[in-house]
Amino acid sequence: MELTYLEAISDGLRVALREDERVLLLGEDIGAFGGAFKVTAGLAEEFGSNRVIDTPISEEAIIGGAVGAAIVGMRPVCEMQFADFVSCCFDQLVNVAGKLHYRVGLAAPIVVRLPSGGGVAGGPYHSQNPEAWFMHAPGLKVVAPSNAADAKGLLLAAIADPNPVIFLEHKYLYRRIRGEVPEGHYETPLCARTVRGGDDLVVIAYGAMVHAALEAAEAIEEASIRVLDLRALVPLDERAILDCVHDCSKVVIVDEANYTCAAGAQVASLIAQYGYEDLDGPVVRVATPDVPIPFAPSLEAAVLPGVDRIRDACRELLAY
Amino acid sequence: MELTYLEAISDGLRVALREDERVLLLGEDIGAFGGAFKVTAGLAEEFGSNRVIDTPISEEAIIGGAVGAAIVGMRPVCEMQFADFVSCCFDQLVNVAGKLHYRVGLAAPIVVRLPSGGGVAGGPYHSQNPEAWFMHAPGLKVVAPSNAADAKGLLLAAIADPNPVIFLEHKYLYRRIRGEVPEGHYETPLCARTVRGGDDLVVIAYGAMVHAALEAAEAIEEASIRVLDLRALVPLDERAILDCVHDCSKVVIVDEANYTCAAGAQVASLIAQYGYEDLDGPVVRVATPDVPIPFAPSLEAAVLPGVDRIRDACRELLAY
Amino acid sequence: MVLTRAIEERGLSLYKQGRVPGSFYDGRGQEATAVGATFALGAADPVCPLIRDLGAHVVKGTPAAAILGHYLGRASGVSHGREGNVHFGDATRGVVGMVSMLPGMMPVAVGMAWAFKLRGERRCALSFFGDGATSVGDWHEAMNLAGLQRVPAIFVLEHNGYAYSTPSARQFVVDPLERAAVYGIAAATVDGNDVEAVFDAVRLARERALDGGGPTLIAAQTMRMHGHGAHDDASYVPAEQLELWAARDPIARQRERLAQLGVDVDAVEAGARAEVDAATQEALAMPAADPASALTGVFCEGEPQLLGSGAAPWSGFAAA
Amino acid sequence: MVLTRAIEERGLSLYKQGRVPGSFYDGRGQEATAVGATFALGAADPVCPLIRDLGAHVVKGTPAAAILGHYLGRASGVSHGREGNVHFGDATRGVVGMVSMLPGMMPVAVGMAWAFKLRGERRCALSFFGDGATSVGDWHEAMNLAGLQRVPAIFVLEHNGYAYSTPSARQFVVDPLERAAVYGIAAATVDGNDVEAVFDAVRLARERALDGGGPTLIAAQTMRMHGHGAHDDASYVPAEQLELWAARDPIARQRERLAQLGVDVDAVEAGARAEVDAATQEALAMPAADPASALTGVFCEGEPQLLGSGAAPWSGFAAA
Ligand SMILES: Cc1ncc(C[n+]2csc(CCOP(=O)(O)OP(=O)(O)O)c2C)c(N)n1
Ligand SMILES: Cc1ncc(C[n+]2csc(CCOP(=O)(O)OP(=O)(O)O)c2C)c(N)n1
Ligand SMILES: [Mg+2]
Ligand SMILES: [Mg+2]
Repeated sequence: MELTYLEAISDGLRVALREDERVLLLGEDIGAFGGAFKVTAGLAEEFGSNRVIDTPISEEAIIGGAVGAAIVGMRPVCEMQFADFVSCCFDQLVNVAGKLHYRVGLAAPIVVRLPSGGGVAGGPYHSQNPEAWFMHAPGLKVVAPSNAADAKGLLLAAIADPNPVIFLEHKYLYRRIRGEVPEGHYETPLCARTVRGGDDLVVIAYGAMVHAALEAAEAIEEASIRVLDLRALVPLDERAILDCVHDCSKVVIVDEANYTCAAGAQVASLIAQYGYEDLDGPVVRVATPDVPIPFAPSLEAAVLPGVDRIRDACRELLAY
Repeated sequence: MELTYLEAISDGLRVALREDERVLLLGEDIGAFGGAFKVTAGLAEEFGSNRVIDTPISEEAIIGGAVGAAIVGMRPVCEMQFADFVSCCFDQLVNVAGKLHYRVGLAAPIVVRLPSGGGVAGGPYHSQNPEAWFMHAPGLKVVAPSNAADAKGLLLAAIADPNPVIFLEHKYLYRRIRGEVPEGHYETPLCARTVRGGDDLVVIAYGAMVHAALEAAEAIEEASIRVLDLRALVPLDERAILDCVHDCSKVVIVDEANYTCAAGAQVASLIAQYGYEDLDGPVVRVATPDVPIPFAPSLEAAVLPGVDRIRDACRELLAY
Repeated sequence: MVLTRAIEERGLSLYKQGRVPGSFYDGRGQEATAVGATFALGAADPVCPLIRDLGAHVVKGTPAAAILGHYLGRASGVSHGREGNVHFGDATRGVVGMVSMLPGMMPVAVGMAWAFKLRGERRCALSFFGDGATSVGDWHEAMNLAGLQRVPAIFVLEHNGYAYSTPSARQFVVDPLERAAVYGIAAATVDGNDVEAVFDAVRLARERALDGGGPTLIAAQTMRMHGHGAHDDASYVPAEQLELWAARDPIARQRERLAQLGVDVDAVEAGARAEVDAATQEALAMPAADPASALTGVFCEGEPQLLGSGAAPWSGFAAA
Repeated sequence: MVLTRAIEERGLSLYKQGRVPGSFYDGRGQEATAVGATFALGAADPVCPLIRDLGAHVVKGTPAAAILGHYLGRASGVSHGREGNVHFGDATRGVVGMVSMLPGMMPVAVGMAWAFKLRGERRCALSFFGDGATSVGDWHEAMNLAGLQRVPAIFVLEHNGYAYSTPSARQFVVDPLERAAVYGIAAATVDGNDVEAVFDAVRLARERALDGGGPTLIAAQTMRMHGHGAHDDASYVPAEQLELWAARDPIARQRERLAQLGVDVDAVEAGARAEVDAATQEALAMPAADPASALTGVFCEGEPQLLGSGAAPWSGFAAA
């Protein structure tokens, strides 16, 4: 069936709720209202308010409560109304959920859905990409789908995973991206995927930036450009990354997140250490500079990595 | 005067309280008790409980309160009892303090002291190195002194800075490191410093790892090894880092923090992009693997980067 | 109130014309609370308005054109395009503004008031917050600290019975008004749609605060007459309830009062309309925010600008 | 209680001999609260002990040798060297343990109880917390959510009048006991040094919880007879106060009661001493934690192990 990215996530939640009674949705306004983005629309009606639960505005208690329910056998899926609010439950995520299995041997299978990213004139508090914070917190898995099929498949994989999983769903893609999505249950493995073939240069990206990377690649007829969609940030598919570097020897890494200590910094450091001999040119990064995401479209466009910046970075590197 | 790293910080606080009535200390048990590590011992007696204030256990309110006091003219210096608790006020730091100047044009000159780091059998909750989280949060400065003189000088610079500054003071160094510390007021610039000369290979480190790096360098007679102490992580002294790579062409980067998306990942990505042509060998990283810091000395020693791992990494790279 | 509503009506129509980027939120029906409360403040008393409190900005003196230009993301809007919709402050006028994370400015207001108390200044700080926001940990920490330190703060609870789509019944079981007592904080309830009643309640709270009587929580009973934002039709609110409150429209009520006092309210309204018309032209004529400005101002350089003073037409009376 | 104290005394002496790494915390004088409360639980009722609650672990059945081995950081200590001092749980016995961030397990306990309620199981969850921890936002969010959802949870407040060095008077102005009402939570106060009184209070609270009556907060009035940790001489506590409470030692009091009932308490104590002596030998004979194990178990692979059931010698009675 053809679904939007958003519909694919909703379908994934519905499938999980239908097939596994341990699955439980927690969040603000996710019940009858269907959530700020309507991702959970209709679910409360179908599964009842005991499985699709409106919570008070209490992010710490949502995550802590989910962890508690998880260690006694539930599979809670929590929604942050915007990814930005995840900083309000940072402690429960990094110190309780992330460390529980290592410390006590108790698995905390929770999923935390984060409507993230910019490009929607959301301003400093409705545009953030917090993934790197969680990549730097042992015990949390982090996934970031770029298309409808992966969104559903990675969500079902996240719910099935016995560990806490941070699920980044990109607001910009919600209704702009649609694609063929398999019916029923299937799980997308937490590994990278080559979304465009090529061997002169590889662009490594995830989430919304995959689409910018593809556009940039299309714009460059003179060379054959590969695009790697990471899909998962923890675990990071190091093998796939290094294989691309081996094949292409030129690499551009794209982050929508702020530049310093972003996912791309980790990917670049990995390549600089383990892919060094395959390199033919500097490891180029394109990212949002270290500024809050401004509201005005004229300003936001000036900070988010666009097709042009990626294309120019590729051209420059190809000429190296 | 010769002081320990801890005494140097106490002296810095005393100097600031004496010379600037806007300075205010906030924290748990920092008053009569002098703080969990006795850094503020004697200060409540000298300056009174209106300037050295015991707060309830309320990290969010401590930071939010400090921001409020700062925007109306105070210079609050907050103490987290352990750096680990900073995750409890993560939201106020990244969303309120860090973004205020960009959004509203209001400066929030606060300093947040974080007794951080491992090596003291503190276990998962008393050993963390959270700096990278804040490097990835625009608007916050981050400093991490490695010796007594810098500890005092960077603290006074942080208090004088009109921006929020995360001040990482390493618990392991508190009483183990001592050195000559100038009397009275002086400020150490937020830039890197070469602490050991050499031109075959440079080890880049900060905080406690600077000492491990120096020991490792000493152990290698056969080559001349430079050691660069970053001192500040935001702003990052990119010029100094690239100059070292230019001079030495081989580089080992050390993090005590967890490997993924650590400060060292940013430094490595910087070098891989802008120092590529100066490189003669892979950009090598030595860091704590992505695990919580275990309690038992036998386990902690197995995860923290020690002198041996750094020395071996250098030897291997020198042989490249 | 009239001006406030006129500005929001204009902002909403500009939004529906697609000229206001992002989303749009207003405080229709709650104007009396924001306006009445802010009128009772002195010029030097800072305020932290929330989503429904455009009136606070207006009373503090931010010009209509600066607000409309802000909605439009223009260069000379009050936030210079960095912020949008209700997310803005006006540093020069004592308006700290809000952060999206609720109720993130409560601790900040406590901090400002704390500084005033420590310095012996006869000033107070006022923070608005919604009923739903009382479920967040920050609210508790701020209330506890404020009661403990007896800071000169005024907390205005905008009790409209809903948090987005979630009714109070699913936010808490005991009214926040009753919670004030457990923090040792004085409490009063007031008709939030009666601008004079709100004014008087805040005036008394301010006197208490300035006389060292500590903080006061004022619960303003009101109703959000629009959805949470322009995208929300609020169909979850019973029609009867809205009719009931429509009859209690704060402006209509004040209109009668003033008419009896012989005030030519039509002239006032005509004046407001004219002002907004002119401001709209001015705002639409403003250039878009300059892309180059997106990268500046993350950090403060030089001496920080402290929070300024706003207009306080009635403050003499308030101080009386 | 006797066994609990014997284990802690032994732990402390091993610490003073320098054989226990890191720091050491005990619950001297508060044994009756942890032991009495946990005795009243059923085997399937999970517990979240805190710093002063070794007794809860002992009652749930974690062997003395596993605890002492844990203090020592040995391979077969209950945490296998990953955790130290009071930071540990026992997944197989329904003991979730604590996190350092106070009161981080409150929301987790609420989540467990919530799951029990949703699944219609006759179980409850118990979380201990200190008076100082009530100032933290997590406490508020957990209490609010628990009252709202009427979950079968029991919150035991260990009211010892101090948070580390800070007396209650500088933590809050209204006793947390009185705060229960504003969350719609039943409250009871009890002599925390009377093990039978604590037992009865928790037994009643458990019955209420299992009968759908919702959560209960039990304030156990007690006194921390040692410093916060072995490093703290607690000189900030008035000597008279300690003398007063020494006379109310929970073990001495229970001793008399039992003696009157004809129990040979000397034999019990001798038994405990013997058990601890044997356990000490066993623990000291355990090998240090294996360095190789430091890197495993960050993530759960395969089916997660759910929280197990502990010993509940009196649970039949508790259920009666
Ligand atoms: C910490 C946090 N979580 C979630 C949100 C998303 N959100 C924005 S407004 C809102 C409802 C607020 O209700 P209330 O506090 O009653 O204010 P009102 O809109 O009724 O004035 C929510 C949940 C937020 N802003 N902050
Ligand atoms: C969020 C947080 N901040 C600070 C600390 C440091 N700390 C450890 S114990 C303690 C005092 C706790 O007092 P209380 O809750 O009364 O427990 P008690 O030790 O009296 O049993 C503090 C501040 C912490 N553990 N967690
Ligand atoms: Mg409301
Ligand atoms: Mg206590």
